[in-house]
Amino acid sequence: MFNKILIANRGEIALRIQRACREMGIPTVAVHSTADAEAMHVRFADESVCIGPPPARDSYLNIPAILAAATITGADAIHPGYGFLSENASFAEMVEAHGLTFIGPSPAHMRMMGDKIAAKQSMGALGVPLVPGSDGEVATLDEARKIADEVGYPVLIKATAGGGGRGMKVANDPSELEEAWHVARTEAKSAFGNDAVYLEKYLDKPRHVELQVLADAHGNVVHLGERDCSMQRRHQKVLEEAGSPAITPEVRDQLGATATAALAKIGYRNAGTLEFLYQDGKFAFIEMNTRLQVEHPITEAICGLDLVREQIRIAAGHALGYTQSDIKFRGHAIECRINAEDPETFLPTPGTVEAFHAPGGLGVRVDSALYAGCKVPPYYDSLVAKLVVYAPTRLEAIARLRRSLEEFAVVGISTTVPLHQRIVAEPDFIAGDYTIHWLEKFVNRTR
Amino acid sequence: MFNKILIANRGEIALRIQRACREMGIPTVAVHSTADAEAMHVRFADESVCIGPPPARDSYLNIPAILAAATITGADAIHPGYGFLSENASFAEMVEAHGLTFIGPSPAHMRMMGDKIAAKQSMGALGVPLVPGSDGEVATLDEARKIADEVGYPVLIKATAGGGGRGMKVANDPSELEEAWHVARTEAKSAFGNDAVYLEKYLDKPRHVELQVLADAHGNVVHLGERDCSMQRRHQKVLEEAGSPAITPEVRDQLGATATAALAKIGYRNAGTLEFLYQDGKFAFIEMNTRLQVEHPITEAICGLDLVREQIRIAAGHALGYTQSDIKFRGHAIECRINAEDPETFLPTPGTVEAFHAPGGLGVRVDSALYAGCKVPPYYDSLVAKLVVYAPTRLEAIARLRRSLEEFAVVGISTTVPLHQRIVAEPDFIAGDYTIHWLEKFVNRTR
Amino acid sequence: MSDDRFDPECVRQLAQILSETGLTEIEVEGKAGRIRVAREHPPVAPTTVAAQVAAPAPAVAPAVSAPAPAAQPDDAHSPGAVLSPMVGIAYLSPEPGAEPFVMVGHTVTAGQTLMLIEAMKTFNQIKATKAGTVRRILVTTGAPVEYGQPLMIVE
Amino acid sequence: MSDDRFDPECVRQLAQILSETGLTEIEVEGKAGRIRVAREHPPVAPTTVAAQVAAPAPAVAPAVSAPAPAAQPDDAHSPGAVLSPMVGIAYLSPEPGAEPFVMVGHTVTAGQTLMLIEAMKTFNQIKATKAGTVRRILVTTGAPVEYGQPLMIVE
Repeated sequence: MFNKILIANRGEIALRIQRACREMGIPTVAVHSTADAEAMHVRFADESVCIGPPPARDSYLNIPAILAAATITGADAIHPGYGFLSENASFAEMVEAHGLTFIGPSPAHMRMMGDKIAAKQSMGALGVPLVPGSDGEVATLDEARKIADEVGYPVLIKATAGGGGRGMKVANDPSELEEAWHVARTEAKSAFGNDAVYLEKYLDKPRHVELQVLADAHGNVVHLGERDCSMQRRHQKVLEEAGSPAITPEVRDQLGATATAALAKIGYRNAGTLEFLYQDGKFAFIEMNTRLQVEHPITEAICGLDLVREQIRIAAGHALGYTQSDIKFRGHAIECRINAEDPETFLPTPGTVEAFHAPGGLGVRVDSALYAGCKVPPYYDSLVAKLVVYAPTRLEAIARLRRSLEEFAVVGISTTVPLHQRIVAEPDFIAGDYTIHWLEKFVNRTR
Repeated sequence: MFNKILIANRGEIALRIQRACREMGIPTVAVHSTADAEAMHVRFADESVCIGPPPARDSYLNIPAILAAATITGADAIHPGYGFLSENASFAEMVEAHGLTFIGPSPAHMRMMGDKIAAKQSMGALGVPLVPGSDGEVATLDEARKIADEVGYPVLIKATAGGGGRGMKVANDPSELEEAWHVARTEAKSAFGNDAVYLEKYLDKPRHVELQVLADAHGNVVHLGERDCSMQRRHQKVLEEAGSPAITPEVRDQLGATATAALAKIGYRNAGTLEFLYQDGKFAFIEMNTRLQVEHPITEAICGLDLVREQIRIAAGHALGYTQSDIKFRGHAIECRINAEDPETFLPTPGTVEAFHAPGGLGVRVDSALYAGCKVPPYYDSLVAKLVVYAPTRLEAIARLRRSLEEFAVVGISTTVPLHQRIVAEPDFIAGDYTIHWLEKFVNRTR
Repeated sequence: MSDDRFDPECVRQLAQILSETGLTEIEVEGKAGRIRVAREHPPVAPTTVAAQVAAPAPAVAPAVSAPAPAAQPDDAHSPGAVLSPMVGIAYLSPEPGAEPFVMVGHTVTAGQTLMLIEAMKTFNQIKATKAGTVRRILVTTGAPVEYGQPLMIVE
Repeated sequence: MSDDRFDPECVRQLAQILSETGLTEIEVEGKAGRIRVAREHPPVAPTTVAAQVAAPAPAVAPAVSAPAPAAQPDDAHSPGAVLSPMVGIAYLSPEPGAEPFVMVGHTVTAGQTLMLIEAMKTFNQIKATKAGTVRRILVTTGAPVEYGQPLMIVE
């Protein structure tokens, strides 16, 4: 096992990793910018090193400073958390080049999954479901018609060189295909100088469902069930559930079997998450995150594992010690991301926290680096707390969430607690009936 | 279900019950003394009624005031919590006479178990194991010898009229019996004017092991496993574990079967706890508590039930809805009672809490009515917080407990957090090797 | 006796106000004499801290409400306040439709019944502890009252 | 432009210092002119509250420690402090056994090398930004240093 772990992160996730290390008896090194000198993750660490000025590029993204901090403190492993350098394959390589262990996947796998198109091709080739459509460019309208009939309407004509929504047209039925075809090609030509297009099924009301996996260095791979992260605003997850209100155990088992087989085949190691769109009973792989995720606590709640401890054990070369059949899912968990943002305008609200009181009692977990008197600096992510509730059933979890949100007190800065209070009161949410578009519409409607 | 529940208690347990009610959608009425006008349980309640001045006899024990408060607020049920009126059968009768529901057992059962000698006789007759010994008075030394040989040495000769340790002598082997017999009788005669004595096996190194039961009004009884409360000082529990480090699943099942059969036979209803001494593989019933207990959260952690919710459901006439075979025990839970006491002298430390920060993260539950700025009044019990940790194994739970105690911050008053930190570092505790005498010796040794 | 000497409670209250307001000096003159309290620097007071950190609770518990009708927060501290000695239901008249025991402006003598409070089906007489004039009546017939709640101001 | 007008940042900084130090008046005169800030009463300041409510953390995290050798907390704010621009290992001499670059009492010129800091196997020269006298040397050869840590006082 490691002698000392440097945690290359800040905020609640640095604290989360410290807690796991402390419970495992491993000393930790905190790194921090000058803005975070008084931060909780610094106060709780066994040792701390200031690595630079407030801007992240000069501190939390400053690879030389982080490696030097590991050297001067004698750390032998680095946990990157999420965000910052956690998906930076070059960083992982440099960590290993310095004779330290990177607590995460191999740089090769990070690189593979970092290229979103290559990731899709690799996973598709391994039997992971993708959005149905053409294999590459569609040359003629006739070919487009044929494929559209196969995958079913609505379909999307997309510029192969495209991005940002341009060169992209929906055809809701066969009568709209010809016009969509021409418009997409014309837009593609003018926007990208290339009129090549491809075709895929258009998912108009998908859920975001992701699968947590763990793999050790000995070829064992398990999945820990899915999380439903459809409650999003501007592609930022706001509230997550495990399991998904839309997934049955059979569907979970099937997806899990496909995904774990694929990852075993490529020799993936450590924690990872496969993200899918899910609509009409079908999954379509979007991307894989090769790191711990913000919402990992809801998975911990339903499967009883400590994911950070598992990451550290795997990185130290230990075998998982359990198989898929040992993983049992019990109850339901929901996480609210509490951000230092105005709950109406979503503008960040950095400042000094005058008072902080977290909810308590049965089935409530709070991960937060806030404390009364602390400062929320303006330089970093606005996530300041995660409220996670667990209960035997989804409806009990919602009731628990509602009362916990009422107990949550942050004085001095605005947070998104009121937004969550509004969400949990909505009949659509209570019914579990929401897609990735729901929250955006709700926010616009109720603003 | 009830329309409104009055909670006849204060502090963390009032908050605990409020949380359950809130999650069930039932409004609550808080009652409070003038000393608790700013207390958390008052601030969180839907309604509150001041019922008297600070002394408990004039407020939290003031039956007319509590009943009047229920009347003026329209509450239809009263939850007594623990302590105060929770084991007062007359109070329960008056509650029922007012047409309200008492959330607890029938007054008859409260009365039966309130008489400790009658309780032992009743439970013994129903097959619950008692301390082996004579059935009532032992008339002659010869008879005493015969019974002592049967139950095995050491034995205790006790005055039937006795109490407070007087008229009580231990005989470690047959050679000591005659003297113990004479001394006990002489002491009994002089202390109580009655030299009648009885004999029972002396338990010199027992553990305190108690069994949680739930029974509905339809004849269904289940047990929720045991708690080990051997970590005591002056008969006050300090730290509790579920399950007991000394109990195997087979032993638990056997005790549970005996106890649930006995309670079914007498028609017991609602939550209850049978307390036993446990030594050399044998249980001896001490008493039954006919109420919710302070340490109920560790049982909730290992069996996944919300005990207060169950109490309310049972009181409302609902059937349990599960049988013994549905109850599964998973993992290990430990509770630390955090008191407003000096951790060395155990003198109470009422005062103003300047800052309060509860530990968080995976597997940590805090039940506390403290908040920054609150006052701990000098009139009531010194328990101010319960720290409960849960983990898959006992050793992981201890590691989690240790790191959670490090995170626990109460500024302004002394608490027993440092005492718990010393206990959890002790090899005997880590090995699970302690009896009801351990803590007293530890405190004296390390003071 | 209390007239001959300074009132320590008054001095403590003034000191408290000094701390709360950040003033450096307060001087009060009245029938009982003159009191002046001063402090060189306004204290970096625990009271201030307490007030600030106590802030979460109001935010947390918006639903707090006593079942009683609105009385001014100051009424309980008014020297003429008659406080309820119990929890119950207030009655201003001896029976429905009858004249009230007292009305605003009435002069009352010590021991005179001011109202009834019903608790546990018993009617308890609330009596004036000293003579005076009824300045305000703070509850209505049928209103629930809690312990310590101001019922009337008699001065 | 900034020379012709008052500098709002300066004023803010002075106000902050006033709050922190509890002074009632500060007057500063320099090339850019004169600034005087005053406050009648020392503030019952948010900074004070923060300091008090931040109290749990020291209680919670007794193990906090930088890997650096003891420097006075004030050194970083000393006007002559040379602060480390990076994390690394300090070297006071160009090579083992050699004379140190500077010693206490030496006069240095702007641009003169004061010490080396090794980071990522590269030796980085730390140079004086202005002329002066070496008053104190706060690190030793081989000592780990963090970003912003005071290395020397040159005045």
